[in-house]
Amino acid sequence: MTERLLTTSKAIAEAIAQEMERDDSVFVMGEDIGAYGGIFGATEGLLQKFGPERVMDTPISEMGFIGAAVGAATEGMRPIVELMFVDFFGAAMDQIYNQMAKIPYMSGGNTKVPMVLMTAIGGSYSDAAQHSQCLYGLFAHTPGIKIVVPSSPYDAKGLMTQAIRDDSPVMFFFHKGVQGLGWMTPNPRATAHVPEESYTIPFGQADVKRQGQDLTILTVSLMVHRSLDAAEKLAEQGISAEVIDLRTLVPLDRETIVNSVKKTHRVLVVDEDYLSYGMSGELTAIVAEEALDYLDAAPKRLAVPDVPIPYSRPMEKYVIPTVDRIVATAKELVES
Amino acid sequence: MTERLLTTSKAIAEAIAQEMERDDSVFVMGEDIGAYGGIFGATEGLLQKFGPERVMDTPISEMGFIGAAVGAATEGMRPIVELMFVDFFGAAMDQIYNQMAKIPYMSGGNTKVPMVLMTAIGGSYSDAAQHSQCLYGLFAHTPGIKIVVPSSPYDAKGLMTQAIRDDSPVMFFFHKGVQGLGWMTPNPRATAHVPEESYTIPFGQADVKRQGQDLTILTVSLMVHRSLDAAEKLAEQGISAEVIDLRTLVPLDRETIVNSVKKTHRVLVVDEDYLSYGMSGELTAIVAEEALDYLDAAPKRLAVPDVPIPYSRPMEKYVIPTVDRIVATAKELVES
Amino acid sequence: MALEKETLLNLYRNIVLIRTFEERVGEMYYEDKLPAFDIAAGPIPGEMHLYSGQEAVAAGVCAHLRPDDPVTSTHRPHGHLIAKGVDLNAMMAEIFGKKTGLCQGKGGHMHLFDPATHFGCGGIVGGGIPHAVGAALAIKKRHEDRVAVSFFGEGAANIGAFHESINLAAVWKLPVVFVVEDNLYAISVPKEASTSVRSNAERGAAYGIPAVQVDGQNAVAVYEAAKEAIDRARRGEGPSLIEAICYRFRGHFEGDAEGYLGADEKSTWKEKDPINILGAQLKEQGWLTDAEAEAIQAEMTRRVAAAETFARESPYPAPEEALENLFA
Amino acid sequence: MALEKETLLNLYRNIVLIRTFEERVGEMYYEDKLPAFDIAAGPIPGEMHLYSGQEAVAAGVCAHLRPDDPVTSTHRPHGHLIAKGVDLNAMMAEIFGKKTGLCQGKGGHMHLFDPATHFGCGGIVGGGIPHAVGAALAIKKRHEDRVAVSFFGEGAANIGAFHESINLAAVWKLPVVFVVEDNLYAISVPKEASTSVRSNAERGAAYGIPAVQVDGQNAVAVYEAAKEAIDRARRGEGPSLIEAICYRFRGHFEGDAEGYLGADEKSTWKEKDPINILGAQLKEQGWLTDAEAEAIQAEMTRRVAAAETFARESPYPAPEEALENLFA
Ligand SMILES: Cc1ncc(C[n+]2csc(CCOP(=O)(O)OP(=O)(O)O)c2C)c(N)n1
Ligand SMILES: Cc1ncc(C[n+]2csc(CCOP(=O)(O)OP(=O)(O)O)c2C)c(N)n1
Ligand SMILES: [Mg+2]
Ligand SMILES: [Mg+2]
Repeated sequence: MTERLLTTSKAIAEAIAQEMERDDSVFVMGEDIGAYGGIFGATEGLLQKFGPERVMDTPISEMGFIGAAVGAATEGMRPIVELMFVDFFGAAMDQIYNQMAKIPYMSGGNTKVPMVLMTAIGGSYSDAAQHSQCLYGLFAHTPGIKIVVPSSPYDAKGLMTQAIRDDSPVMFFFHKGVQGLGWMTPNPRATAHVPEESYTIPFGQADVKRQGQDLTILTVSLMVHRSLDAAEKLAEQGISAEVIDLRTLVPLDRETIVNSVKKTHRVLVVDEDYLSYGMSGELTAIVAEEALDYLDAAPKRLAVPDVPIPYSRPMEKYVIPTVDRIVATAKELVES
Repeated sequence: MTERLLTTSKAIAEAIAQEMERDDSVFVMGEDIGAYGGIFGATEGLLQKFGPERVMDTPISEMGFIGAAVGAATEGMRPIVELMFVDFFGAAMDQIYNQMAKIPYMSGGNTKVPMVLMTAIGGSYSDAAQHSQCLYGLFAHTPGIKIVVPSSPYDAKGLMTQAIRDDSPVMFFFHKGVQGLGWMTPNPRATAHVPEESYTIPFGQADVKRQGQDLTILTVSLMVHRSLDAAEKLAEQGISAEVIDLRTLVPLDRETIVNSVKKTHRVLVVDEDYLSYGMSGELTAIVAEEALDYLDAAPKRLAVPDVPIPYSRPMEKYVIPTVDRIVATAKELVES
Repeated sequence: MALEKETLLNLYRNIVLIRTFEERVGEMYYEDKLPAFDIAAGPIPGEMHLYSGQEAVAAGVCAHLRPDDPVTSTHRPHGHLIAKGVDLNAMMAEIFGKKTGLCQGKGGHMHLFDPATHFGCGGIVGGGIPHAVGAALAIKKRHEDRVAVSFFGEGAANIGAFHESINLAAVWKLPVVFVVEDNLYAISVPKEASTSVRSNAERGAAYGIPAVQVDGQNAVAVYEAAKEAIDRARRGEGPSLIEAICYRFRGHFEGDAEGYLGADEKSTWKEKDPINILGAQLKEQGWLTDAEAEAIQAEMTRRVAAAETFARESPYPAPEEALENLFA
Repeated sequence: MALEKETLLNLYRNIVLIRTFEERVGEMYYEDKLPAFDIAAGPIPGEMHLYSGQEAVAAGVCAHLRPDDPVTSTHRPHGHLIAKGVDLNAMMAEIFGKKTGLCQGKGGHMHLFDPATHFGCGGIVGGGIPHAVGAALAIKKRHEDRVAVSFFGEGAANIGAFHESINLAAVWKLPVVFVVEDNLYAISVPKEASTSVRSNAERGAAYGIPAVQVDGQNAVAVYEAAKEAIDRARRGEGPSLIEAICYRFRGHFEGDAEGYLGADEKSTWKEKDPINILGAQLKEQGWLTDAEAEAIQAEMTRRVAAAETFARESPYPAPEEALENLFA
């Protein structure tokens, strides 16, 4: 019997479908998530299965429909809302960070907001400054939101199921280059075995994707793939890299991070988000705080160098970490 | 002859007035910035001096009027816009981070956006979760915005003048507890000598507020005051703290930071913003990257522990760094 | 429409209760804050936006609501929450930042959440409007006959969330009523400087929904308009908008010097006190004597005093509780 | 209004130019992307939203504009920018991501900025509307007679920025014209599912401004409505809104399978091709022969080909240029 293979987008859609079957209060809304199936396929087939009452196309009103999801959630529904590209968050940010994230706390716990806000991230296909961002670091800075950033079909399904069942607001960031879409640059890791039955993956558990001795690479999402490819190349050059997929930024699996660095004594953070004041800073700081004495070299970060994503291919390649640059930075780190 | 004393709010208003006199293209808009003079006094007296054409009260339409400022700036005006509380940014974020911040870059430099977005930050007066945030770390994560966070009347005037003359978008964060308002808890450092004549303070130059040998405290805004008070107390206990006011987060004066840590061998970041994925992480990471071998102890951070700001006084005091907690953390650091 | 005695008396009692609550909070707010006003001091620190003057709106609308009808409100929420039937003790304790408060002291005056009355509010202008739409969506999905109501000011009617929310509600034909309380100002900015139409009721046309203007100082007028809108929503016929023209008697927030007001403006408006207007209507019908009015006032004073005692005697949360309730 | 020959011919030339440009971009877009479509491949990578079908709107409005009249546009900006009189070479080079492009390759198809024609656009729906208001504010402050125009889709008319922007423009009586291009869809979502009124022109009432609906496939109709609105704004009489009913011939973006369309919908609309409609009007007047029409087409094909050659032959920016232009 061969294993069932699924793309990440189909894995997400399957998780949603299974939860919708399980729980009447789950519904989905967003732009073009019905007949279109979601621009990045995360809701494909749901309209056909569940009809327009539970799979609702919305007007272009991000503040309105994300806010409506908050209101529906406080009334006991469990909305899943798609923000088509994370880059559009600015049109809805008050509802995300002042309402969705804060109501549970402000209410002293008397009002729950069980909702999932899912959104597409990432670049490397020339969609330029307003359609290529990652921004999970920005949301991770906002207290009250669980931050999920899967890198594989298997994780995407398990983490989505977990997210829908969670009673707190969750943001779920899927990477366009990991969805396994027919019209994106092919990515062999974007299709993989996914069990048909429902399962969950707990938040706050990083996944050591590859064991290594010489340095630890901390990363998420598409950069997990590029880091694994880099680790392959590094291995050919006799360098053994441990690659850790954090999977969730909030909660964060500090233990796995710190233990790995204590073992390898060197750390490189690879991040497709902007360099400064974001994920790479936080992870580096945690290592400095908790494993300072174990470090044999100054930590390094590879991230977008604090510019918007430029359109033109050579410039975009220059700012988004590539396999080659991960390799080069890792070598510098090991040699320092 | 006695020196002229000014509160921070009056120093800001004076900087704006002087630039409005100097340059016809400068104007101010925002909610209640006219007859009311700005809720935090940053525009006091301007309506009387310049009239309603140049000092414009706006409807409650943050997306609209901040976006209008962007449009006016691209047409050669130099708007100063007040976002009453930084907490309200969610109602305007698309214009701030996708438009104001990115148009200069996306246009390849052919379109300038010379504007200042000024806004009030900070808590410690029981204004709770939606009116007490700092969030400069969140904006510092967005490429394309200069981030100014003054702590004194003198700096406020010089940095505001610099901001208005800058051809790039600048966000100017003034702290309610530093404005010197009659209705806020009195703060002796909020009133100080400010020269009458116009002057500028370049961005990217931190200010060593107090020299010390045993540890470096990196901070901004009201936390500069609390850190100085803490340093006073630490001195009584024989601990010599160097207190550095970063003044601008973008550009950041890495040299002053790194040199200080190389001298003191210990670093504490004090931040009124949320702990994780923000300013404190970035500064700690920079120190780890650039001064690892000089560190005699793991860096420490004191910041809001990743919860929204609670209303009730004992809880609010528990989450926003106080003088006592700065002292205690500094002692732990020095003893470690 | 001829209203029954009980209906009118209940409106009156509600209005007096709100006024009494607000005026007492207004007094206590200044405890330990004067002579040199310090916003951070006293038993009730922080900003304080009181509802005195506008009570007829909350009372007239909420008279038609059941506890399970969701209501969203604003930075000026006390009146709506009281009219919705909150436990006064828990509400006052929250305003005092006490452990026994509605939100265990985490929310405070602008962030009052009460599951018992399906009530929420917040300090961001326009922030609550989409929540009412979402609550109405939940109601529709479950085929219930509940109705959601969103209260907000005329200032909020110029923010994007207003437009997006009403359009959503209209497209989806949701059971929600939007109540614009037009008290002429958004802080210091008068309506003419913020609003491109004379009446926000004219904006109903932009969404194809019924929209009416009413005298917000007159509880009966509000009651009647609200009845129509809420009944309509309950019948599943979709959203509508009510614009109530009203006035705030105490300034935008406590400490507001109100330099922006016209000369006799406030005193003129004080002549249109909703208590007096409804009181006169009741007396005209012979349904209220001076003695009865005094008794109602005395009862409400007692209730507010009891809430005050409860709040004052309640303990503060422990500092470390700040770390709780971040996640469910 | 009887239009002059030159006016009509200019409209026609403009429309043909836009169509020719768009169709050629549409062809080149697929170079090296097929057979297995890869959005990241080819000389023109990324998303591509073309304007074919809607040309009469851009041409009819921009016919009244001077180079110094600011225009803001959307994710579908080519038509507006061409109608505004851009240097075609620099525009095409930008779409190719070349150093000689309008934005040195940093912007690309959705982010075209051209100071020479005071043009800006962007990929965020509704993002450009406030910019036009701000440009108009700058114009008013300087007492100039320029006019700002904002183009956007009917989908964008449901986002908050629409409401806030028009209200601001109306309150401040600014010289700005809002042009809603109603092409029936926002990606796959039909207007009935997104919009609570039948016509966005009905929304003018919410701001007290003139608002009209026109046939957006008919350049003359657009031209006339735009004349009135733009003249009005130039005279300092304030903003207005034009709703142009139109249709996009190529789907939302290249690669759109258009599964959401009705059966004969597109072919029916293709009968209302703005080129044919205006061509017929011209021919009726005896102002255009078939040979002349062919000559115009040939000229535009040549111009687009020249722009293509320029773009193809231009160098890419150096990778490190990515670090430039962050700050002025
Ligand atoms: C998004 C946002 N902008 C600005 C404010 C500051 N603010 C608080 S209340 C208020 C005025 C609100 O006016 P209105 O909606 O008419 O309500 P009212 O105060 O008159 O009851 C303003 C500007 C805010 N809280 N949120
Ligand atoms: C704020 C925001 N939400 C969603 C999108 C995704 N998106 C891009 S174009 C589009 C449809 C726009 O429809 P319309 O305004 O009618 O313009 P058209 O494409 O029909 O020209 C959508 C939903 C976006 N770019 N920005
Ligand atoms: Mg008001
Ligand atoms: Mg459209």
